[in-house]
Amino acid sequence: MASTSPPLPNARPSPRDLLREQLATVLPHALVTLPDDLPDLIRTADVVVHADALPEVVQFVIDHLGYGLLSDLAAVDYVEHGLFELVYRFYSIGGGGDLVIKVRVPRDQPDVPSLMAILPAAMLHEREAYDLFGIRFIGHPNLRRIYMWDEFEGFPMRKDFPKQGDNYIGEGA
Amino acid sequence: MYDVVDFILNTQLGLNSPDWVVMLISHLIVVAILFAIAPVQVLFLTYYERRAIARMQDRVGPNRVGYEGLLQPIADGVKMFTKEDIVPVSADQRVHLLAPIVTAAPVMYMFAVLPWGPNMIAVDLPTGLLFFFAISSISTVGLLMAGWASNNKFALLGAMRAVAQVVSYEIPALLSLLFAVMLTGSMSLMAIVEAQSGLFISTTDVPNIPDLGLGWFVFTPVGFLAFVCFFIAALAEGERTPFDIPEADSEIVAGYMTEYSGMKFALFYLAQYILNFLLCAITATIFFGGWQGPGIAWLVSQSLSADNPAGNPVYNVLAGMLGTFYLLAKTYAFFFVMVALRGAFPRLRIDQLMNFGWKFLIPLTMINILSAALWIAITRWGTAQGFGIIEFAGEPSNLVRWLIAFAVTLVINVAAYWFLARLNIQDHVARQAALAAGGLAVSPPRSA
Amino acid sequence: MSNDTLTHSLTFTEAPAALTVVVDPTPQIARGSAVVVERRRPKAAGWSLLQGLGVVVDHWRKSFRKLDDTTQIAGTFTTEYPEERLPLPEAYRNMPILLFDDATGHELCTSCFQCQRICPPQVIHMTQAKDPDTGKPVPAVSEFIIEYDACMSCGFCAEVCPFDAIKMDHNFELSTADHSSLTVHKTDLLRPISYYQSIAPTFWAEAEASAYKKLETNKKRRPATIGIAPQMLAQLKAAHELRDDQQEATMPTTAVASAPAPATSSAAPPARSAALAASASDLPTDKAARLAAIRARNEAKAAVQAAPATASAAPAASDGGDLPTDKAARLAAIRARNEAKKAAEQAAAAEAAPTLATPDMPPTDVQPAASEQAAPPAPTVPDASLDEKAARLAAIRARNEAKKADEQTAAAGAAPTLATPDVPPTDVPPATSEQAAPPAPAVPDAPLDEKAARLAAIRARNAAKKAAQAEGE
Amino acid sequence: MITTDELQINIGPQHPSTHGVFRMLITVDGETVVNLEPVFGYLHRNHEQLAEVNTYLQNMPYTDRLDYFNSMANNHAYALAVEKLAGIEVPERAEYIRVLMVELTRILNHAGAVGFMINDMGAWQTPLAFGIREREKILDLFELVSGARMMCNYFRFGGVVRDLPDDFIPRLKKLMVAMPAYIDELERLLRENEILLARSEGIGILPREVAVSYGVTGPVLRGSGIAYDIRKAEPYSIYDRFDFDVPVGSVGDVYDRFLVRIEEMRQSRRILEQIIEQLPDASGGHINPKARQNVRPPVGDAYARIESPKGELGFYLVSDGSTKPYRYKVRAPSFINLTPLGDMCRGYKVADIVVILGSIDIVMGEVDR
Repeated sequence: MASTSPPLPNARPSPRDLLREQLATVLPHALVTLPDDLPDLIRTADVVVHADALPEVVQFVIDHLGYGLLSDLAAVDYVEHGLFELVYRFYSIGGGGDLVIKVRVPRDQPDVPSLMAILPAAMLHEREAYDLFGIRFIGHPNLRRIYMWDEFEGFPMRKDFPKQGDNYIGEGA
Repeated sequence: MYDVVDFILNTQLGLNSPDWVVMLISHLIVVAILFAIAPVQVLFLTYYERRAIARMQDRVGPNRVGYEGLLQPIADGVKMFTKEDIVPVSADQRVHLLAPIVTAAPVMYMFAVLPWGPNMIAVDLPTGLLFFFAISSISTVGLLMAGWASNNKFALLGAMRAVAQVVSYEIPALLSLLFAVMLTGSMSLMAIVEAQSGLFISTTDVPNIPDLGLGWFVFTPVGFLAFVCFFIAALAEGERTPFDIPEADSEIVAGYMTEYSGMKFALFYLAQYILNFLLCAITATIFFGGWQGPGIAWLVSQSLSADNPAGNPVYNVLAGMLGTFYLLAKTYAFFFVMVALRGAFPRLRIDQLMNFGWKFLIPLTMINILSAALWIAITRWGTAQGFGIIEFAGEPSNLVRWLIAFAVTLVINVAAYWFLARLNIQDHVARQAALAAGGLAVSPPRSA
Repeated sequence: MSNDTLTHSLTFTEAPAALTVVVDPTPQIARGSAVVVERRRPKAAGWSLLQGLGVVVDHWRKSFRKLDDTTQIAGTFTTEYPEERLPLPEAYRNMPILLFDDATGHELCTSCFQCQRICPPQVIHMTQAKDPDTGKPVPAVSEFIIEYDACMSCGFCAEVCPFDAIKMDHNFELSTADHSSLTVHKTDLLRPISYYQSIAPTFWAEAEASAYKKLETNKKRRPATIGIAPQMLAQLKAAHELRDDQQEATMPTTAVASAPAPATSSAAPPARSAALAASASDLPTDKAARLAAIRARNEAKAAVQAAPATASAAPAASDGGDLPTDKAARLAAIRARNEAKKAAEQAAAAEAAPTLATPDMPPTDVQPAASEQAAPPAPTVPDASLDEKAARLAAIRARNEAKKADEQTAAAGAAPTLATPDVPPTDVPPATSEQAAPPAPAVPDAPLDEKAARLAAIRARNAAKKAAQAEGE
Repeated sequence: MITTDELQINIGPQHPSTHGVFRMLITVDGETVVNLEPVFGYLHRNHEQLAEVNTYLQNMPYTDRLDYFNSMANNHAYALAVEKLAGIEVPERAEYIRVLMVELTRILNHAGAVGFMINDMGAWQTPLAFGIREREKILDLFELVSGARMMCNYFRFGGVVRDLPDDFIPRLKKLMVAMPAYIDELERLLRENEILLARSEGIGILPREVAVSYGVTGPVLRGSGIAYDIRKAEPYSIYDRFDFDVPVGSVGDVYDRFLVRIEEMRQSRRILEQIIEQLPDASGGHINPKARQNVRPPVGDAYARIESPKGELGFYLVSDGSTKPYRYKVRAPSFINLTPLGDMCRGYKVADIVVILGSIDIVMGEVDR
């Protein structure tokens, strides 16, 4: 039943460049051009897309680049720069490295379209990011708290969440 | 027991007591003994099971309380009885209280018809077998009461499962036992045991073989198939793995016992283990000769009885002891099989259990009844009933008839087993094939 | 986008096209292949069940022999724990301990704060010692606390310690009913190097040279300020005196005479000693026990002379000196209990309140109760290094007896003061005649407050004397 | 016609087969599951927040507590992430030791996972007891090298805590003899067992396309017929030096996952054999880097992942140039593999859902973090 395949020469261009190149032609409005004078912390070489265009980009990545495995969704709170960054990490089940799509949204209005319609894999990832960071995924059918209890106020992974004290047992934060 | 009491009271002491006094005294003694040993049996069974299953898992098992942990069940019992009795607020208090009693009491009655040794039986009911199973199904009411009264979803699910399972499996259990009734012509358990004297061949079939108490029904194809069916059904009745579905701990916590604690829980536990013990004992009684075994026949022939007034009562006692020993040895052997099953297998699902019972076990036992009828016809019937054809080669001996019956029923039973198993598996395999064909087949790694 | 997304489940018809486009759907499997696992069916119905049954019965059969050979998969492998023990590997880490030099008693720790900094749950707290003359910090540690209850046994402290002063212990039997005892202080953390060498010989052999070298350098640099393990203090002193006075007959008497009196001398180490540092600390403990016993006896005698009404004199553990420490301790505790019982019996009539001291207290914490009659001061029990448990048990029992006595004397307005194990009460109220004294509250962090405890003990003793005198009059 | 009603049952958070404090809110029609919703969070301790106030090294023992069955694998993933972030090289011998430990971890995890799954099916602990017996032998080895059986805390950035003791390899070789015997016996006990077949065949099917779209990884994905193994797909450490196969299932049901795990134990043993062979030749170097207590990676982010026994375990780290991570995110396989649970269970019986859950193999320490 077993069949073997010889090792492939790994000659594909890096996924990041491929994506940037193709997006520039197919979905040019999706790409965010970052200014050059960004602080070190939020400077990135990865592809950053507009939040609104995210579903389109993801659909494109799945359909045309073959990166169908949503591996990770990490939210990062850059409190000093006033933005949340969402790091979507895709892999291809054909193997190889990752493909990163970043989305940056302002901290005061963290709305991102949900990927649930395209990729159900985003279900728990998005709930987690909502629970811990308060990022609202528009269109998620079941966007509720996942780790914290439903009555919990605030989003504990935000950098400005008080690290000490407890509202719930009367120790003022 | 009657004989012994009669001997002591009337012969030795010369009291000339009337018959009913002797009867009453002997019954009271028996009842006292039975009620004393039943819980002790349960205690020992729990210890036995835990030690045996531990050994199957390369563990040691309870070995701290007393010598090699023998007092462990006592410690468990003390723990159980001293625990707080918790009744949920929302429970139906009265039914909740009654349920364990309703479950535990009937199983004690079942001891009444169990023959322990030659002439050692509390009541030799002519319908002993029927009594045994009729009484055992009363327990089911207790289970349903427990599940309902607890007002707990798990308990209710467990109770429903228990009732469905026990009721369904009583049918194959009884059907598989019918052959013994047909062969012996009696529902008395004592008669069934007594019919199993001989040596691999019952003396009722072939009267002139040496009586070593080994003419067990299990040595016939009919008896063997009935034994397999009955033992499986007994596992389901006694809620043992792989049919411990009503109390499947990984699914519904503890089934109908979920809301019970302390003494009441212990009663359920007690009922269950007594039932298991009795089912093992009844298996031994009906298929493995009960108290029959080498030496019994001789001891009985020496002992005191109505036919043999010159006998020595010591032999009565010896025969009883040996018979009890044989019965217990067989019972514990079966319990060991139950334990090994528990150690080895996962449990079935409730629908699979029902499928198995209704689609496999019941047809199989039906066919077995046919075999039993054939068996009787071939071994006992002559020209008058149209079975003269067997005697085409002159006057065949009983042994030849027995051998012919053996061959015929063996073929029928094996064919039935094979056919039914195949039929049932086919269903499963068809589904499997559908799975494999249904677009889920693996695309083998494509080479570059 | 509706709730349908949740329920589409297996009828997911529009599979993402990921599997079909651009990239090969299977990974490049170099040096191997994808093997489709074989789904087997049994050869005959029921056969596989018998096979499975065979496996367990086979195990049952083989389990009657015991196997230690890890190449085997059948046979009992159980280690019956309290009787049998698995050998612990050298690398085994449980809780951190501090090391001191066997010969000189010098602690290896220089309070460099490396371990405190690395500790992930932040359970290490240390105070750097100060030069008594100049007040400047010196490379020695004056207090070192590890909260064992929160320690996660990661071993970072032992890894980072540049002086090999902190190591991971092998003793895992630390369970206790007394939570506060898991905040462990320097005295109880210290172990001799020889102990660590015995549990991890090769590890120590690797570290030995550099550790001793660093210790020597440190000693050379600051000769007077290196910390000395308190366990060693008494021994060193005794050895010193022995050298001074060779004619002195026996070691114990010398020791008793010269050992720092725990109650009065401010330099006294608490009698508690860690269980495993026995080699170094047996002697002081022993002495302390004896000393305590003698004192207790004296007190008792005084009380008896003063108050003949209380018929039960307290023959303290006067003969405990000949016994091993733990035995003596247990004996003392049992006696204390007996005394308490007797006292309780008499209390109903005589309204006497017994007083109790418990094993882990500094030995002189004797608190006679304030009452019209002096109660026999119970013998105090020093920490038994080997049989702590038994002693504590006895103490608890004694306490219970005392409680009973308390109940009986409550009517008479006599309030006994009770001490809990391990916790010397820091606040014993002065005895007042014919007035109910409030029971002394036990303070959980008492060990920190040694001085107060000692003070209280002295006060209590004085009170007892006073009461005795009053009784005599 | 009898009217029937649906019943809502909470399975968990205290339930024998939810593998910890996990709750499944199920709606049943009789015994058939109509809907299932997993509820998490009972073991949540904000692990990621905690990591942001610790230094990089201080986080290492906390990763042990994620998936407490596989502390070595967690250590490995975290060490890889920090090494990637800070650009630390690992000596060859240390790499071998790491892979050795992680493959042992895989065996012990699968031995436990198979046992627990069969336990959920109702076996009275025997397969689990056999698994635990083998696991104990491996834990003994872990204790030998790291000093702890479960919370190993053995990996360091750029190496491991200490080299293997002298008696490690002989003991490992003994274990290598017992391991195939154990696996064969397990197969004899269970592989063709009709009850197991009845309970696992066709149960909890996860078709391959659905498996990918749900983002599941590890044995669950491979059981669905996709030969995706990170050790092969994106070889990290020194996995490109070993010959081993990737077992995949053909149907994607519970039985396939069971078989895949058993086969993976065999493959791990193959890797161990190769390690034992190659280890003496590996160049040593400073495998215990004591100097790297205070890693101060440059500003940037890094994601490193390994094929942990339960699936893809990844650590995403963002550094702001200080000694503490600015963001620390765990991509927990147990957690993501629960995504399709509701869909996998719908339509099956109550008894099946615990088996399906068992076949996913979760550890709540990792799910709730």
